[in-house]
Amino acid sequence: MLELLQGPMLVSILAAMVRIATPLLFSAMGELVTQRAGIWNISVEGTMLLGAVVAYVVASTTGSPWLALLVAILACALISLIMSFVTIVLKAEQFVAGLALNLLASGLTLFWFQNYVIGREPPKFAGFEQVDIPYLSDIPVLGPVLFSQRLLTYVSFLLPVLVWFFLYRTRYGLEIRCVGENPKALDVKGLGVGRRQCLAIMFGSLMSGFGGAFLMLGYSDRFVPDLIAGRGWLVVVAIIAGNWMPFRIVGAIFIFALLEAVGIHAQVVGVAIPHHFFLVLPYVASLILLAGLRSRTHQPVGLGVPYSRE
Amino acid sequence: AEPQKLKIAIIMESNLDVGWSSTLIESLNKIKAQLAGTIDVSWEHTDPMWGDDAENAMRFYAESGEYDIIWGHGRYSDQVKKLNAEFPDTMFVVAGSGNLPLGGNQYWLYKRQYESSYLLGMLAGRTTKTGVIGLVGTFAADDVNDEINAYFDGARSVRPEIMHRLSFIGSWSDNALAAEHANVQIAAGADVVFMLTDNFKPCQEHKIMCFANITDQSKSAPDAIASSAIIDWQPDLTWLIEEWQKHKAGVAFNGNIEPKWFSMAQGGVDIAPFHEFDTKLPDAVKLELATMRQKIISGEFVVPMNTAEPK
Amino acid sequence: MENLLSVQNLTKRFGPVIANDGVNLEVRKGEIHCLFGENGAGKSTLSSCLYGYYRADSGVIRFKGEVAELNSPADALRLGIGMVHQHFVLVANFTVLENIIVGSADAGMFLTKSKARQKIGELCDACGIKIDLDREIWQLSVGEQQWVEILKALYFGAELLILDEPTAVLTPQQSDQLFRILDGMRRRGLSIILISHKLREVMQSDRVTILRKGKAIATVETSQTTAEAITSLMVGHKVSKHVKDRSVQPSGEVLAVDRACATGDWGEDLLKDVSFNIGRHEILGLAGVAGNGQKELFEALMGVRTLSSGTFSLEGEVIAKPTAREMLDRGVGFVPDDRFLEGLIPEFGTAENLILGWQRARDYCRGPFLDRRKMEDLARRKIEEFKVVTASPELPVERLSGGNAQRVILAREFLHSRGLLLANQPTRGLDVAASEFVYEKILEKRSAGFAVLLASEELDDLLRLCDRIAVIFKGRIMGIVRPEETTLLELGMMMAGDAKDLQRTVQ
Amino acid sequence: MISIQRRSGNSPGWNAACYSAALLGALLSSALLLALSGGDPAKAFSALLVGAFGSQNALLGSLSKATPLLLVGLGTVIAFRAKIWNIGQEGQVFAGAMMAYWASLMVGGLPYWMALGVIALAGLLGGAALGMLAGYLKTRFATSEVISTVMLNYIVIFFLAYLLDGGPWMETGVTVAYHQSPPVNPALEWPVLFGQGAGKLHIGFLFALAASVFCAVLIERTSLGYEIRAFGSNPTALRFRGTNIRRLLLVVMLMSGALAGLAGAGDLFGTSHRLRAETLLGIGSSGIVVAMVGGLRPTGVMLAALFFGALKAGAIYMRLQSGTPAGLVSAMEGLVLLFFLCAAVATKFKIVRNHVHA
Ligand SMILES: Nc1ncnc2c1ncn2[C@@H]1O[C@H](COP(=O)(O)OP(=O)(O)OP(=O)(O)O)[C@@H](O)[C@H]1O
Ligand SMILES: Nc1ncnc2c1ncn2[C@@H]1O[C@H](COP(=O)(O)OP(=O)(O)OP(=O)(O)O)[C@@H](O)[C@H]1O
Ligand SMILES: [Mg+2]
Ligand SMILES: [Mg+2]
Repeated sequence: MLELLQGPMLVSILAAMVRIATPLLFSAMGELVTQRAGIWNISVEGTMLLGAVVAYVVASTTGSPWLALLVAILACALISLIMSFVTIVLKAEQFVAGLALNLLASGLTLFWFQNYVIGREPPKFAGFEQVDIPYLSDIPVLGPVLFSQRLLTYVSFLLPVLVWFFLYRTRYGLEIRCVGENPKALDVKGLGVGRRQCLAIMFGSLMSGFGGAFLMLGYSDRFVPDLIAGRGWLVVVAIIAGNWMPFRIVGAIFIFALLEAVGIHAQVVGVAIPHHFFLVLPYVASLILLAGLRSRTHQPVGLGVPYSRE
Repeated sequence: AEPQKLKIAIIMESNLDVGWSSTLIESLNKIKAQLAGTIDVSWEHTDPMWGDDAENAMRFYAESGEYDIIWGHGRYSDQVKKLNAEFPDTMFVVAGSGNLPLGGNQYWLYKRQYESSYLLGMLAGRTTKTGVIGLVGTFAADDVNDEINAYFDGARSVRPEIMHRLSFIGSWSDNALAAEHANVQIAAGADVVFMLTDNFKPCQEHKIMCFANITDQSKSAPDAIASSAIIDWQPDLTWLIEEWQKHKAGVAFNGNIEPKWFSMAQGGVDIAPFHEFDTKLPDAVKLELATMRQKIISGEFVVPMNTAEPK
Repeated sequence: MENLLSVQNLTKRFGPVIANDGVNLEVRKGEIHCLFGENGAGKSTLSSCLYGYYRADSGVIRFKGEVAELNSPADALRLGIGMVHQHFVLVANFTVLENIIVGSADAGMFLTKSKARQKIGELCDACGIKIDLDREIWQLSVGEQQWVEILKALYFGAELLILDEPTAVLTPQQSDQLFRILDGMRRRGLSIILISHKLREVMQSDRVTILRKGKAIATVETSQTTAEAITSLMVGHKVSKHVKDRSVQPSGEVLAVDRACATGDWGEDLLKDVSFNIGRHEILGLAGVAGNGQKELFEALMGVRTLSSGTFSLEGEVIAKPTAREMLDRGVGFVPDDRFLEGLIPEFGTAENLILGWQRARDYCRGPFLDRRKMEDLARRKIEEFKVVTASPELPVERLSGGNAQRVILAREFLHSRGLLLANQPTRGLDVAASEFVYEKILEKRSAGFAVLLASEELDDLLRLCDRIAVIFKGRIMGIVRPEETTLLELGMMMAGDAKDLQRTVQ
Repeated sequence: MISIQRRSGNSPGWNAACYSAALLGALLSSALLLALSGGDPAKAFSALLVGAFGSQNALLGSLSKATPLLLVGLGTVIAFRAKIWNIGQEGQVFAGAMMAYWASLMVGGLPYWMALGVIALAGLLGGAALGMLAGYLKTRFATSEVISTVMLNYIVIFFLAYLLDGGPWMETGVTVAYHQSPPVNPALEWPVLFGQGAGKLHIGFLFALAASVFCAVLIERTSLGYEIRAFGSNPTALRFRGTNIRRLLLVVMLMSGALAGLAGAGDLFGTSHRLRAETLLGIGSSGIVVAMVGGLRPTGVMLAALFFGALKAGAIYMRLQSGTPAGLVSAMEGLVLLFFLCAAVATKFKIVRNHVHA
């Protein structure tokens, strides 16, 4: 156990935390905007998977991870139109629509995988590599944690600030929040509720896809059908645990990531605690946290309630 | 004379992208070519099925009466147990750890890779600079533990003071998690990592040497994978076909009660070629490994088998 | 005077219902024009059409002489038509400022609030509104929220302001202030369409258009008519005002409250040493500006809020640990002020709502099962007796108009209560005729020997109906007076907490 | 002019039309998918039908697959009708199976029928306890049940992983097994009603039927059902009208969890006979789908459970006969759900031809 507290391990734990958190951050920030616009879109898991699949296909055919990322997020933006149609036009139950999309995504992925991937020579593809920022990455302790990551990791750290700025400091963010709290307040001013919700869903979906594509391109050397392995659900949990506030969500994600990183390290250095204990820790911790910190909820009042005029 | 017909129905445990399953098909293809003219081997396989779905599939194949062998490529003895008495002329095969010995018309295959993994351990021991070697596993199980223990034993046989890092990701296919474990082992000093689960990206990134498991994966990361512990089902198939022919000739099925596996000498396991690493590895080490491989095959050296859960 | 707005032949249907049927309406520049009519007459629908929120099926709307194409509120706002909706349309956890500027282009890309702040400040000064722009809506009183709604409309440069029942939730004082504001706006040349059920307010307008069953049946100059005349135009007959039967007089003691105190989440006093009693055959009025503890008092008496100290007793028996269940079992009837939130299950029909709270009572059950037949019988009887307008006993009550929903609650409470009736704002939002119906029913209970606690912001009605009136201010009873011994002015002063030398309590 | 209007009541004929259209839409789009990938939809779907209904055995197989779905679906109905978003069915299924397994280790000396009762009861209790834990967190700490139930899912599943992977319930024998318990005591397996092998229907099916009747009566006909529905529409009014809503919430979570737990116990003692995560995984989430497709009404849930049970049972045959990949089946589930969602909206409207007004 003591070994974990020594310098190099500590640095490694932090670096692992950053790595684990990055894809989650992308998806969470997207989903946050969607939920702040009142749409309870739980299809993050499926959308991440879709992003990963598309990224894999494009990266292995074109060889360009950047193009792959672009196409993946565009595909996810496109697929979000289904969610928009079902929830905004038909005003159907959002929770179920999300569930259906998840099923569809995992089914289609498996279907595609079994039809087109298995039994063929696995394609080579280029992903995102770790970049050591000159000089900075040599700083002791902080260097490897902060400056020896993938380029997009820096974007993921900027993202919560941008999303916060968008939501709280721009006119459009104010409107999005207004839609989530009381869509009628915007409607009576003659501004379209559906259009904003549609855009918010699209942004959320696009960012979820970003997270999935990044997981694929940044961390994996091949595609497997359950690549996402529950991370999409973790994102939804983090949003609730972060009480719908950007920086608290970042906090929640970091706590999850830290606990996972500690768990891995503890196993590697051979701490004599069943590793299940570390696996379960994030969930127990956030449950206790939620029960303990009973602050005023910031859940958007209109979350999950379809809006119609009459 | 007309070649004898042998039809096999295979219930798969995983998709064919997983080495455990794809190697079986490869070996079948080789056997088919080898026996062409005498026995006409053909097979059909499902996509992954477990539990009562698998039982239903087995029953479906058995009831059709077309198949001589029903092969559950994993933990399927529970299912076989419900069928084997009903279909006494069908040969049932199960593979790997976690099965029950039923005997009779159930044959139980095992894959023990401790011999090849001992060799990889020696290679690791000879090449590590830090004196720390790692291994990322999926789950602890009987037929994994032997491999892990042999790997570390092999390393210690050439460098006794070696330290090891070991962790299980608790999943079959969480790729990203596997990478994270590898990263951590590398951070904890390991500079040679045996990946029982696939993802060689961390090894490539940190420019360290890796080993792959089950199939020769060099192609997916030629700059990182020095060699792989590989398996081959040809001896298993040959044995089973012999048993099947005996049954045809009127001898009762006599399935094994004890786990049965084919050693390196019998061609059941081996290590893959070094590919790009052929030029990078010191000749002395390569020679040492080749010599040891010969000794294992000839029986001059017996790799100790230890299935206790490694720590 | 020129017409700012003229509506010709406007028709709007909702399925089979014709909400507006060939309505003609003219609004002059600089006038307060009242729309008056029964619940469900089509006033809200008409204003929603004028605001572009609904699209009229047919008819022509002219604004400043031009034909106005009103396809969405955006069109209306651009033309200069603003609206304050019957139910507030505010974001509870936005600040006042944010609520006003959201959706306006001059909020600036990056929310430059200073310009907006200045503009709103000017509007406030012009109208005499005092409000802290940085407070969040949920922290404001109902009255203040109404000012926000008005500011929202004015901020967008409205020349015609439509107010749908703005005073339904305002106190008389706040309503007076509203009229001062409206008057100021009128003088600046703005026109106002005002919907109200309160005759006192209607009479302050310049002209009144009366709607009945979707049709505009008359427009009259207010100065040339009387409240009675308008009312009978509205319902088609005269509405008689009920007064209490003086032949029965209060006696005994049904409810006695003894120094009840309650505190809020932050330890503030919600109720402080509240004491009073009510006898048989007695209606005790509870007067007070909204938010001075009435709601909390009713909740405590209903057993859904715990008192921090003090007690109350029923029929001489102190209720040690009151729960809603116990109060119901003791025969207490309760008409809450927020009918859809606290009194009804919106998705249930009339039949099921009539037994809410009694769903386990032997009258409607056989063992653990509900007795559907009995419930239906009951519903049929009560729908007839209380003249509830509903398509069927199963139609969800959320589809009923406010007046009809209230009748369902009254039917239930009158049926199950024995001896004590607690009624908080039972006529809020109801038209004159519907209100009189409610009062008639309450007076019947008084005659039958009930004790009634009746809170209302309609002081005239309290003076007319009650045996005594208690005035509550900041959770304290300022005094209890007899209607015949007091004046509106005196009540108003006590409600403002300004009653040191007036304070008295009659038994 | 033709316009679309909200309808006030509901018409059974129109509902049937909407849902049939949805089913057709889902099947057609799956067929399209299959055809696009070079498969033969006609062959696949006829195999699906034969596998689901083609013989007595097939039919029994479908019913057997429907059993846990029905139980979980009914539990979901109870919670969702109260708008309590219990999405912890997955964990509750696990908890039921685990509790039942534990009970089976304890009931050695009891006569068979009594032991069976104890095991079934333990299953109910396991699910109920987990459900009530989430309920307690909500009443005591105001923790959203959506999050607590999801968290508890993970916690229970990891706990089982611990028990089976090096923990006390790990199978020890000839080999160290992968994450499974030893087989349950064969003397304690649940009795089979009909058939054998693929078409084996165990007594859990009767439990599920009984539960369906129970739920239908409970929700529509009893005072408690009234309170459950009222809670879903307006808990505040219910509280003001004298119902102890905390207790009600606990009761709802108890019943909802108990049914899921029974599904877990049934799957363990009726079908798989070994405690193992992967056989239990997915029952909970499929049960939620069944409840939603069934329109949160017990009769609807019975139909939906039968449909999804048949899909699962027939799918095996379809995969074997036509080589259709497994992925198509979960894609089909998603499509059915999506189309049914749209159909549920369509049932609330009607198409009217109205005369034009001048
Ligand atoms: N959204 C709607 N859907 C269907 N019918 C409606 C709808 N809104 C109003 N109606 C119908 O139109 C009629 C007029 O309703 P409206 O709300 O305009 O009445 P109102 O005069 O504002 O009543 P109140 O005085 O209670 O506010 C009602 O009787 C009702 O039948
Ligand atoms: N979705 C709907 N379908 C049918 N009729 C409706 C619908 N919504 C509202 N209505 C009708 O609209 C009328 C007015 O509704 P509204 O809610 O404005 O009532 P109200 O009398 O104004 O209530 P309140 O007094 O609470 O303001 C009611 O008569 C009701 O029947
Ligand atoms: Mg109205
Ligand atoms: Mg109204």
